[in-house]
Amino acid sequence: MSLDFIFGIIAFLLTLMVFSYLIGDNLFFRIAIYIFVGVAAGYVAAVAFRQVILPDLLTPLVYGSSTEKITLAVPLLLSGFLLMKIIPSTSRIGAPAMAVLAGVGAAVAVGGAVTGTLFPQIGATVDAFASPAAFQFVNAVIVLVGVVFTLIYFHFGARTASDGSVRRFGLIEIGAFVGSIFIAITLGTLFAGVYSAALTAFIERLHFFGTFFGLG
Amino acid sequence: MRAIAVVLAVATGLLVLIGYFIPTLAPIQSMILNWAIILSGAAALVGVFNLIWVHWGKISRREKGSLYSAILLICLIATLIFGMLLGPDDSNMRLLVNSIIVPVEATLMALLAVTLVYASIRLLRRRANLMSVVFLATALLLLIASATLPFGEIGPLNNFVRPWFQHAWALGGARGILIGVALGTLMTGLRVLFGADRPYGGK
Amino acid sequence: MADTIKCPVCGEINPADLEFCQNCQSRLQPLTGPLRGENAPISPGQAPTKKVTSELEPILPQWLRNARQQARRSAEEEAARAEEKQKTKSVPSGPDLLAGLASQSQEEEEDVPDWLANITGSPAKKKKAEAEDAQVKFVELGRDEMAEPSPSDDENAAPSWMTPQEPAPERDELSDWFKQASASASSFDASTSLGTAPEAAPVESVSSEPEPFSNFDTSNSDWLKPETAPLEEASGIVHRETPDWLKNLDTGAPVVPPQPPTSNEPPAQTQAQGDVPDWLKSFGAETPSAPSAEGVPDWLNAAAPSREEPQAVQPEAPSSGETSVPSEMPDWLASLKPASSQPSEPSGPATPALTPEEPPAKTPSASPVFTEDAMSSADVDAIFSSMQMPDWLTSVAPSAQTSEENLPPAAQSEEAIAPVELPSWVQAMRPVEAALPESSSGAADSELETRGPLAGLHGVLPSVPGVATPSSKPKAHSIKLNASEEQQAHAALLEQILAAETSPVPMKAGSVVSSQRVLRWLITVLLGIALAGATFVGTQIFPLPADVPIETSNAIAAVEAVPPDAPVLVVFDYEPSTVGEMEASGASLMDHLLLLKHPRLTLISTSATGSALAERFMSSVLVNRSYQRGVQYVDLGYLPGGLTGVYGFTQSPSLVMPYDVDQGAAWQMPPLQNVTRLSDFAAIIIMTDRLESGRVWIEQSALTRGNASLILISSAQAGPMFLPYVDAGQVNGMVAGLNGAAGAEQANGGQPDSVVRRYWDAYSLGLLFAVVMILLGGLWNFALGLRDRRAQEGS
Amino acid sequence: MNLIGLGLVGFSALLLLLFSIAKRKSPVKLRAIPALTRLYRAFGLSVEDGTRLFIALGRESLITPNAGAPLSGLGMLRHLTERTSLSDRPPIAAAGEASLALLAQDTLEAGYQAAGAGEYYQPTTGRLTGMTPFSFAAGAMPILRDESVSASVLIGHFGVEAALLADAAERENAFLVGASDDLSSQAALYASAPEALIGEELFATSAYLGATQSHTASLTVQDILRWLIILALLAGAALKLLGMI
Repeated sequence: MSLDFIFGIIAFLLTLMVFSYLIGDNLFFRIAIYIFVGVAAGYVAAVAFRQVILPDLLTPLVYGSSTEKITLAVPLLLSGFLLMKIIPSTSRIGAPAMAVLAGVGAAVAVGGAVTGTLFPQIGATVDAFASPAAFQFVNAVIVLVGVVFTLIYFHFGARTASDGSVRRFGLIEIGAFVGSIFIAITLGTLFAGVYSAALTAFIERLHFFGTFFGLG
Repeated sequence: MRAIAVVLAVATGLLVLIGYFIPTLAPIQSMILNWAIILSGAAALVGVFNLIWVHWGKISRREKGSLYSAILLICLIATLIFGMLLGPDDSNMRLLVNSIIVPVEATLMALLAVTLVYASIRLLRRRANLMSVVFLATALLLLIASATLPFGEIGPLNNFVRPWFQHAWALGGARGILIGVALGTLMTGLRVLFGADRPYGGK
Repeated sequence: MADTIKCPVCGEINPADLEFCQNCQSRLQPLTGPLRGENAPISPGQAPTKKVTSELEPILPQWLRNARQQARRSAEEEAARAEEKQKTKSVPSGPDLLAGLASQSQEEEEDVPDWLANITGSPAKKKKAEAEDAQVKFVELGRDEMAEPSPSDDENAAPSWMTPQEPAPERDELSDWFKQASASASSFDASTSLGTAPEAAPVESVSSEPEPFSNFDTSNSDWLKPETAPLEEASGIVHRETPDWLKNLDTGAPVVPPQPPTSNEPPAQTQAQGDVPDWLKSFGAETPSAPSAEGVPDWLNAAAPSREEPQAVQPEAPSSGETSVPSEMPDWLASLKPASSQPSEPSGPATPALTPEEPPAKTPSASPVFTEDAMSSADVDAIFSSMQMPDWLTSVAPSAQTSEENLPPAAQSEEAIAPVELPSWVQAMRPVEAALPESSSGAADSELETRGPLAGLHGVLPSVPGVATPSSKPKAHSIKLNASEEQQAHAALLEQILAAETSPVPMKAGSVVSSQRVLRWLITVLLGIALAGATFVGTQIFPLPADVPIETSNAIAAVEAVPPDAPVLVVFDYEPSTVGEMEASGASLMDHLLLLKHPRLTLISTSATGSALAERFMSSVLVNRSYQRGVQYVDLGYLPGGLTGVYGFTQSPSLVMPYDVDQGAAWQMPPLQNVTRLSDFAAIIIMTDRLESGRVWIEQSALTRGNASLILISSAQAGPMFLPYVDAGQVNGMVAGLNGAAGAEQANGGQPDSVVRRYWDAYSLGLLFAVVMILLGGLWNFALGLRDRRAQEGS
Repeated sequence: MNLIGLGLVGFSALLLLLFSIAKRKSPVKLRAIPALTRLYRAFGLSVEDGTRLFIALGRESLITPNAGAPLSGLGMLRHLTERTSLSDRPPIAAAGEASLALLAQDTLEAGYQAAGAGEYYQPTTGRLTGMTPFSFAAGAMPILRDESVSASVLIGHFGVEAALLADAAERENAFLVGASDDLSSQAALYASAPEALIGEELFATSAYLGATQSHTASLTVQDILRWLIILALLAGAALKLLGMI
């Protein structure tokens, strides 16, 4: 009995156990997902050690140049602080390391938002009007209207109305209503795509069953 | 320690941020980003120990579901040990991925096919408003336009309506959402860089 | 004697000759005077000392001896006359409250002189009745308020504790003593008795004693039954016949005292003794203390007689000008003084000092507390109802309510307000009943508080006419909340919020939960059958879309533009969850590429599991192309760091990822020959299921990829989001999901065993199934949702 | 373009500082977001009936452009912890990425300390339930079922796996609000979650749940930038049509 066949049976059983969730939460589903969570966590940790810590930190510290060693002293120290978080009593020592991660993450988020989303999306919306084709122009107008009213939909500022309720300015409310329609169309379109992906996964699992039993 | 953390967060964050716009600071930005990558790798190890700690506690306290925690710990530790020794690219480790991670994840994704249909049916019960109606109508239109019938395609739907919605109608809302998310991300990041929000602890 | 008397209760100025206040009807004239010298009162329970006066005769002067003999003779004649009267006249049995003294008074009447006989007139009864009613009402209403006594009150008010009062030996002594007193009556100086107030205290004290009984339903209280039976009988006698001496009180005119025969003693005696339990005979004081038997000290019971005996001399109330009474006050009568320390001046009676006899007066104070609470305090009711109460306590409330209902409307209306204004626990603290005897007797010089927490205390507030008037109704206090409209609106809003917060959230009915489960099962079964049938049977009745999406056509064109044997970078950036879709989506295009151009592939992944998925793709989807790792393709493995890693790789790929998954020098391997930069690749194919990761590659590679074409193989869930990049030209082409793969398969020849072809029937069936289910189920739930909304709006 | 980007960031930071420091005559009024209103009520009810709150922060690494969503989730977690740390069952935060889980622990601890209940903090309330997207969701599903969770918040970067958590919450009749910056996830959550926050609303949770002035100032600045972007879009489209750019 080959190793592939054994793992094939394991894959089949796990698939069956997870599918049992459609009937309801049960023992087999729990066992399957706990096995899955454990294996996935162990695998990702192994990847992090073998492909991040080892090549980017430990190896250069041993075999790297002095410049590399000096440069890596900071992450080595911060990593040491971070490992202190394993023990709850010493977890506070890891605060500087977490602060670096949070600060870098915030900076990457800000930079990515400006250079990766705001400018490209605004530019693409405007550039669509460069096309001379009528249909493209109509599409560009639809996209522009959709973007503008969707942005208006998210407007947060409001004021107290005469009846005591907190509402936005009348025109903004109208624009927000139009924006909500565009948002609904967008989410509906994406939902169709999500369902298509899930349906394809379902079909793939069925084909796996068919292959396992020699069907189809 | 808290004050040092704030200083480190603001200093490293500002250096990385400025590096996006001032090319001369790009090397410093790259160096700090490499530090962050290493730290995220170390955090993964700490996270695994955190996972072990949580489930070991459940087992030691004999809480409900400690059997599952034991199963998880066995699988986790075994995979971690073999993964570190053999490496994640070892054929046996890949076999492990293909026989456990892939089937379970793919099946969980497959469950969504049922879950999403069920949720769509229940949507108008939860939120019977125009937005939900438009949402479902669009979804149904796109689903029909994505399929074919035994006697052939549903002409205009497949060839015109579907592409038009994807290229125009859905695009406007999507861009608006993405721009809005970018604005929110910008403000959230700036609050962290100013030290107003300190997810790493402190006041 | 002063011309005016200030009412000690209400402060009203009254003429000195009035006995009762014109305003509050409180007694103004003290009924008892001080007892001094040898007449000093005996202490409670102390028996009068027996005086054998015959032994002193020899030493007496002749005139006195003659007088004594005359007195004996006259006494014998009177006794004989009394016997004759007894035959023709029924025995006058006093009212139950005097039952104990009836025989005694009759005994006294043997030798009682006229002045003493005159005091047994109806006025005395009237005063007693008024005072008694006042006290009963006070107890019931919680304040000194005159009201019509209810029959039940009258009965319950009967001081049955009086019945066993007279010890027989004392009576004998008294008779002897009275003989002497009557004999020496003329020798007393009248001046000594002038101004001495009639002894009303005993009467008041007597009338105040019924308080505990007036509020207890003796028929319900088990603990009272043993004693109430005889008491009720005694009271019955009272109502049947009123003794002459009481009748005479009605007419203030002095009447010739009847000569009650001594023979009427025994019947009264037998009746009293026959009705009263033995323990009661022997120790009558226990009766009044019985209601408060719990916690009442023994000395309290012992003190009772001292307050009862004065009843015997109650007929002396009207000051007849007789002077012999005070001087010849018998010892037993003298014992009254402590019980009712009376001032000598009725106009300004001194505040009675606390005497050992006052605590006994507190004994009844327990009963009004119970009755008041039972009547007016819902809190105490709640407490009592929630706790195990003794029978005697549970029987209190009903009787109290009974007496309450018997009140006249006016009294009830006032009653309805007054008790509520005072917390029950404060009422329980009031020494009202203890203090009232003095108050009603006018013994208090200072103001007596009869309301509120200070009730029963003297001198705590100045005596100002019109203030604290017992008969005046309490000021009407507005019970309306003093709040502005806005405050009330806010309060209402808060109330609504609290009501919403605290309103029980109805749990989903089991039927609803089960219906959801059934719906899930129904969807699972129908979808499973449809997909499994199409999959396992392998039908191909649903044609692939003939029309190829524009982005897919562009992707095919970009692939066909790749030079033969050119290096191509393939990025595996999807999760295992979408492996089925991604492999199906990329299979046709990749197969088309490998089939046409035989490119040298370089695989890299930006997800931890991507490397394994890449190998899976090569070993399963492209198995027919028999690509070997290290020969036709190289696997660089996992590129960590997300955006940063991609950025670094796009800048200098050979530095960031120098080794392949087998730790070999990747850039020295055949697939990467002459490749050092990103722009050296002929094409970059990104297989991704997420917009973010795909966008990173698009944006980061834009400046460094040169002329390399960028092709996206995307999941259907992210495909629409990549379209802007395709339209903007940042991406040369894209294959999104199974629909895109179908178009790519058209270009690939539409092979029947291709992945997309094998999936398509089940895929189309699944889509149509979802459309039908969502349409029908959605409409049904839409109707239910509208119904729920109407129901909520209605509620 | 770099200078424009830097200018935009600087301008945004300046506005944020001004509105954070400036003392307003009247508090900022924000439009009603029903999902957040119900979420606020669900928090109160869960504290009253002694049930638990569950906050899922997503599975995105912090050093990616999508770090904004999890950072916003951490901000909400902080305010939530300060208010519910003394409840019978303290809130549980779960993450699908290690560094995010550690930050969640730090945030929880800081929240407990701010509430004066630092000694009650338990590190196990900040959990790493899985290290891949679906393993994170699969690891979080038992929490919804086994730890008497009555209200859940999914706030961060999620994929479609968020729909599994929403379904698990519905099976337990638990209240759930879904908020993700991923469009596909938003589509799935809109259909499957009892309440869903769309796009930018994700970043307003802290301000709506009673956070500091800097959070409301952020929304004010976002509104200002929003209208500037709208003007830029309209002007850019007009200029593009006219061929001036």
